[in-house]
Amino acid sequence: ADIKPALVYGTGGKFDKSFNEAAFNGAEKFKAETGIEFRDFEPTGDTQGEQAIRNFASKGYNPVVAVSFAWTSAIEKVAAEFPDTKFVLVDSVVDKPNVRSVVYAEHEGSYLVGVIAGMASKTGKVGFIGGMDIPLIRKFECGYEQGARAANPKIEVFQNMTGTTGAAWNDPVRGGELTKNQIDQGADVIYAAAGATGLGVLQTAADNGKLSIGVDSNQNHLHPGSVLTSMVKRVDLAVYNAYMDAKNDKFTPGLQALGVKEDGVGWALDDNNKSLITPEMQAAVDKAKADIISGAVKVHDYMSDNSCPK
Amino acid sequence: MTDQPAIELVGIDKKFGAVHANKNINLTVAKGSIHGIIGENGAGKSTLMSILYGFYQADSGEIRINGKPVNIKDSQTAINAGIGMVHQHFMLVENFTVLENIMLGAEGGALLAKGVASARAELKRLETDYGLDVDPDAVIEELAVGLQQRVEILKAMYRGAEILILDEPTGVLTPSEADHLFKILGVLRDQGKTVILITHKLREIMAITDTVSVMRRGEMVATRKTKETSVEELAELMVGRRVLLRVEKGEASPGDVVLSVRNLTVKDNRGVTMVDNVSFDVRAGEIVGIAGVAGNGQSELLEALSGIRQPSSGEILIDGQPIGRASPARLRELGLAHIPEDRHHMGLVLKFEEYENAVLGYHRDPKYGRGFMLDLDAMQADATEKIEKYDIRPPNPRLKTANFSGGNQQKIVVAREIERDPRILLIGQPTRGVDIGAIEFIHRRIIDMRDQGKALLLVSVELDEIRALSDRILVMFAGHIVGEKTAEAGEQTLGLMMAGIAA
Amino acid sequence: MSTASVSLPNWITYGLMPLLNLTLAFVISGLVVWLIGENPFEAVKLLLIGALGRGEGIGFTLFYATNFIFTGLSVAVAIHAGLFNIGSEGQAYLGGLGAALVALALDNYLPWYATMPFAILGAAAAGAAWAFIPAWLQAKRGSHIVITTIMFNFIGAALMVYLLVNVLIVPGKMAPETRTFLEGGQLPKLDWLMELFGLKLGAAPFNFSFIIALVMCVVVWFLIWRTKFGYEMRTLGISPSAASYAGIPYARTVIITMLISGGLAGMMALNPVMGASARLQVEFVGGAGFVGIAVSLMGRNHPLGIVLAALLFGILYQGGGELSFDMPNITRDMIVVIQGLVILFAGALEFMFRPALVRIYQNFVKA
Amino acid sequence: MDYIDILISILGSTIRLSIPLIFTALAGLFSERSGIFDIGLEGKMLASAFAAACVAYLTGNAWAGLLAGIATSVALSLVHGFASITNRGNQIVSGVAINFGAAGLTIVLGQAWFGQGGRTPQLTADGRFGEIRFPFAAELRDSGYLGKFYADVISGHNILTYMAFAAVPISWWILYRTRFGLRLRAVGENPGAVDTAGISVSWLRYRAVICAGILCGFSGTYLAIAQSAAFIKDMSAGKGYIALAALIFAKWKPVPVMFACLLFGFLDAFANFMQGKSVPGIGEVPVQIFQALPYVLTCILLAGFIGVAHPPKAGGVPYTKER
Ligand SMILES: Nc1ncnc2c1ncn2[C@@H]1O[C@H](COP(=O)(O)OP(=O)(O)OP(=O)(O)O)[C@@H](O)[C@H]1O
Ligand SMILES: Nc1ncnc2c1ncn2[C@@H]1O[C@H](COP(=O)(O)OP(=O)(O)OP(=O)(O)O)[C@@H](O)[C@H]1O
Ligand SMILES: [Mg+2]
Ligand SMILES: [Mg+2]
Repeated sequence: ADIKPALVYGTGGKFDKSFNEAAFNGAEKFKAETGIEFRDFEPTGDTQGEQAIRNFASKGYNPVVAVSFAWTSAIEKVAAEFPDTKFVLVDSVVDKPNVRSVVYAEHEGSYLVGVIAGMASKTGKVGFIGGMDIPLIRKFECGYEQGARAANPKIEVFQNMTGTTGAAWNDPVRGGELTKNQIDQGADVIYAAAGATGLGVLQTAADNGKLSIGVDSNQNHLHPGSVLTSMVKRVDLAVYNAYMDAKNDKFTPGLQALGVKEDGVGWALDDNNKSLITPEMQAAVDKAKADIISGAVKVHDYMSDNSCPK
Repeated sequence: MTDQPAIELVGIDKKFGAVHANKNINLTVAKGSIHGIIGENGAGKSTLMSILYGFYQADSGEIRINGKPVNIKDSQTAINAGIGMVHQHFMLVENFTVLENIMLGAEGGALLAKGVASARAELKRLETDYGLDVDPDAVIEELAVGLQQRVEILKAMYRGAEILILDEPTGVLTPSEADHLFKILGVLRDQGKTVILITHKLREIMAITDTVSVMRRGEMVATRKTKETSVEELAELMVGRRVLLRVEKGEASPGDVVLSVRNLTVKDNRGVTMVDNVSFDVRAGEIVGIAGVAGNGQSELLEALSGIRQPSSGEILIDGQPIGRASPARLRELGLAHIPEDRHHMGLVLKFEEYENAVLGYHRDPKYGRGFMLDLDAMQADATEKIEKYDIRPPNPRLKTANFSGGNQQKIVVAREIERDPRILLIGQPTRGVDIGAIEFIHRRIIDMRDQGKALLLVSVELDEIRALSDRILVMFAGHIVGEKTAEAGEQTLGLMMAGIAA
Repeated sequence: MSTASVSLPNWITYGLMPLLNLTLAFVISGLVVWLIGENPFEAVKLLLIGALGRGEGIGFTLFYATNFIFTGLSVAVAIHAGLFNIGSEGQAYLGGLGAALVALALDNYLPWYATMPFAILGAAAAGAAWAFIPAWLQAKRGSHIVITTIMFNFIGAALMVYLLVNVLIVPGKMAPETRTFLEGGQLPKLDWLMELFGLKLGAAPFNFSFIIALVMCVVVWFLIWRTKFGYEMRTLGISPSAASYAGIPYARTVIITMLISGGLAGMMALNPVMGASARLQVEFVGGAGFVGIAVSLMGRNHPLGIVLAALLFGILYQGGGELSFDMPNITRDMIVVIQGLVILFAGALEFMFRPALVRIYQNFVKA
Repeated sequence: MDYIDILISILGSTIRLSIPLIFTALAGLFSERSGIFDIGLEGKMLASAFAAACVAYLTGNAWAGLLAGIATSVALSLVHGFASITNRGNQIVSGVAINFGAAGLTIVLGQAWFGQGGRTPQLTADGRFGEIRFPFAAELRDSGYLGKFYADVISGHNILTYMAFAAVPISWWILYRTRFGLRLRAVGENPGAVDTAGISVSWLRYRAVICAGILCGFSGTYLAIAQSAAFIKDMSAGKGYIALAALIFAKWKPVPVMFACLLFGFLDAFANFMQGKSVPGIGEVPVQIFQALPYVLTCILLAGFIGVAHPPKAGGVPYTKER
């Protein structure tokens, strides 16, 4: 069918080398394959999201993909106003007949990079820096901690959240300071799940000769030799699939949960971090992945009960 | 004294917006002389001298120094041309030391260290040469006004001034301090320096100047050799017609004590005691005048009596009842009205329309609106009435107050306070900056009030005014009342008392 | 000759001069647009169409304008008493707390029109409370109100974030915000008003608080020019020494004025919190408090001027949003730039053209 | 990790977080001491951070970035000067305008040029001011606390950090030991005295705001290309106001300014450290308390409960001779 796809990013901006860029890449891929143009919008503040989503819908764009949990209530409202438009919400759930909600098993992906971190750490201490302190980010942390512990039962895991409001996604300076704190406390691998704040984390780790782990997109290239790996979250797939399904009249509303099994989350290996990943790590993480898929390992999801087993 | 002019001003003209402060002024000042400039408040004296000093720029005209035309575009040019000026309002940095103030602008190099030593040495020299001694390390705000003025003079001398302008230097000085100043000026003249002295005190002019020029309403009306003129002539030139020195008034018939002051002590904003343990009474039907050099506590006394400033001890009684910490509003209710010394800062809100000022302080009166409302019609009607009665011009209650002339502004204040028919009236400098016609009118009203049996307290720095109006005169010096006299007391006696010399 | 004291006719002072200043601000904004590589004229067209082209756009424009009317009035009231309240931002933020608590408490039991009076009181009281401490510090301890209100903006932001994150948040939800108010805690949309003009409101959150804002304009006008307290405020604002001579109590006048100012700022919260999103969110004020400074300056501290200036800024906000949608190269932050320029030229450089105008005018009058 | 290690870690962090405050507060010091209130410090810091990041990215040279940062900030100072000195406009309003302009323009231009949500591209090591390791720092680190202090608190910062600490005595020296400083302090107290001494009030004040511009340029540059490796929108995040608070807290004096900034930096560092940790008996201390503390302290100071802070007398008042 003829479609007019639209994409509303989270507030980090399109080229954030992370979450939003992944969404952009998915849309670009769709465009390259089908030749169908898409419109996108980068809100730079929380208030602009709803207006952009509504704008797209009212101008006949369909489907409208909104990435970031920040647009949950916006989608809730606008989807009700435009029942004939298909909406896709990434990272959060809205229960409406014309909304597809795509969520990821970030705890599983985090578990995998946790395993690598646990093995790579020489000090037996690893760190985690989250963005805004919300259950979603706790979920990353909890999976990571479980993975690290699986690799090294005696591992110590530091964790910090950058803040409690949206600004926490955009505060590399504080991210860097928190990283420095963790390094001072002995951490030598630090995982950032903090949007643009993570850039400060990766930078500080690189400045101090420590390892870091990127998130969402493959961030290995940012500081080759210092970024141990990245927990990739295939937001690109969500966007790409949404457009493709709509084009092929196969769009389905409802919840889509993408985990390790669906290749929705995973870890990144490329030329930039090849030398950092030992064959043992590779073997261990491959096994972990297989175990998760098979159900032999069950990674606890923080959001299922708002707690993390110690 | 030579005949070579040190300064020639040719056709100086200056407007401040609507105010034509200097109109085509010509003035020649001989080298090595003391040249006096007199004129009423607002005549344009300060403006003219500030132009010479480069503080203001003239709209047109020429300045010649030692015969050569100089374009004085800022004070630096003036200083370089050998001009120094002591401003009417001191131009000192209050939290700096004397030394820092003197060095400011003449530091002798980009770094201070070098200049400090030579400045100290130079100060020492000036001190011995002219008797201008002051501690170089004292902080200005801790110095008495007289000493602050000395610092201003030192500033000018330090910069090597050949021509020294002093703008009303004696307004803040006691007579003995003034005498000391005149001695210094004499020494300067003897050394060939030129002095320009602004004042409106004719006695000072007669005492020390060689030449005197008179300004009136922005114009230079005359220049005379001091020896060839008289106080009478100067006074007439100043105000433009014969001065009525006496106000016609009958005998006072004082009644009960209405206002009394017991052991009152008042401090100013800096915590300095300005009124020190003062007691006196004012009876119904009399005018008590407070004479004194400005700055001896009169202002603070008035502020305390009118409730604007809280006294630090002592009490004020109205009809024998202590008023406690009554506010100005409460005192108005008790029948006390107040014509403040400074109409621009206190008596009027210049940006208000006339009718709004006509109720200032009485705006909560139900007459001007019930409850929390204002009744603009009632206010305007009331203002129109007073405008007629006091012949305020232009007769327009909707005109912005700033657009009235000084005399008319004063009439607005006087009308407002007198028309309340108060039992007690405090009056500060009632005719400052007011023309002769208005002076007579205001004096008349004051006498009428007395004759109606009101209690009046008059504060003025014009001794003539005090003597013309008061039934009893209290002299204030350094916060104390140093004595009481009647209007018959001689000017000499009162002057000495004002200087704190005799009681 | 100095031109400062030459008076000019009102149409120049209140018409031509602001117009010139505004024009200059827009010309420079146009340059920025051009620098980015877009056509400024096209941008203006899109902006105006976005703000005024459709009923929904107008609805949004009026929604934003409502915020600015409140904050503009807040700033203006304080200025009349000579106080520079740059804490409207924080006072409005706290006002949201007042409004939200009322809505959360009553929405279950009362219809909106019964909740509203309490919400107005709650918002105003909370805003006023936040203005009280700086006011008290100014009145009694002489602390510069500009500085203390700046400080209180930050303290208020920290407090509100703490409350939203730790106390008011719906357990299990990610966003730090309260639950959505029920109907009884929401202010109704003004669709009927738009329909009078044959316009469709659509999704625009234009709501009843606009009417409250207009009522407050009248109230403020009345307060300043028709009441004894207003007279005292103005006296104090123009001449503190005359005020003390007139027996106008300084501390009381300062504190009451700031309470009114803070209350007006607090009432601004009604619009976004109860009128639009029906919940209290972080940073919902979004700079409207600071825009109030510009609005008040441009409106010459007069309610009528404030309404006009608020409309202008409403157009900028809404039109700017639409513009950034159609010209993705220009982000919505362009309106922040324009705001800055308007504040600069209409505020700080208010009299830049005055000397020139005086000269031209005098020549003209002479001729 | 024992307490001393923690302390050293926090001190290191304190220094890093104080630097932008020190530069900015000193900037405010020059401006306000000359009688020009400057609440546009925030905007200047932000704009110079942006300029520094852009130019450092384009040239790959940190020093070029610094120059650009300074130039931008000085340009904004001149705008402030033009409004408040030449046009005698309201200084607060002008400062607010600059803050708005900088906040908007950095995002608009950044987004238009780089499309990274208002961010500038990540810088490589060349485009940044890297850490300077003092001799023997690494060796001494393990030789006891003093060595550790030397290695982690004294050594290991970038050049701008050391410049900030140098700027404090230099500012003091300029203010109290030079002709310019004497005049600058005088003009903030009584411009009339300066004018009648034959010194141009306007030019003097312009020079003071230019000094403020230069110092703000350093602070913005530090934020973007020393502390971080890119410009991020709103990265000044209220630091300009904290610096203003520090300036008041220090009663407009250079050396106390440094200590006030260190105190406020320490609060920030301590908040980072405390984040997620719970204090026995109290539980987790909300970070907001630490965030609000500098402002609360400043208000308490302003209230006169800890000494009185007298701002320069002529501060905020445009100089007019002719009414
Ligand atoms: N800076 C100024 N701006 C506007 N008008 C001024 C200014 N200075 C003086 N004027 C006006 O110019 C006129 C002359 O003032 P000036 O100060 O020269 O008088 P003066 O003779 O020195 O009076 P006084 O004896 O009171 O000192 C007055 O009307 C005054 O109001
Ligand atoms: N600050 C001001 N703003 C506007 N106009 C003023 C101002 N000061 C004076 N004027 C105008 O200049 C005129 C002259 O004022 P000034 O005070 O010198 O009057 P005057 O001639 O001394 O009158 P009077 O003898 O009554 O004092 C006034 O009539 C008034 O219209
Ligand atoms: Mg004079
Ligand atoms: Mg006059």
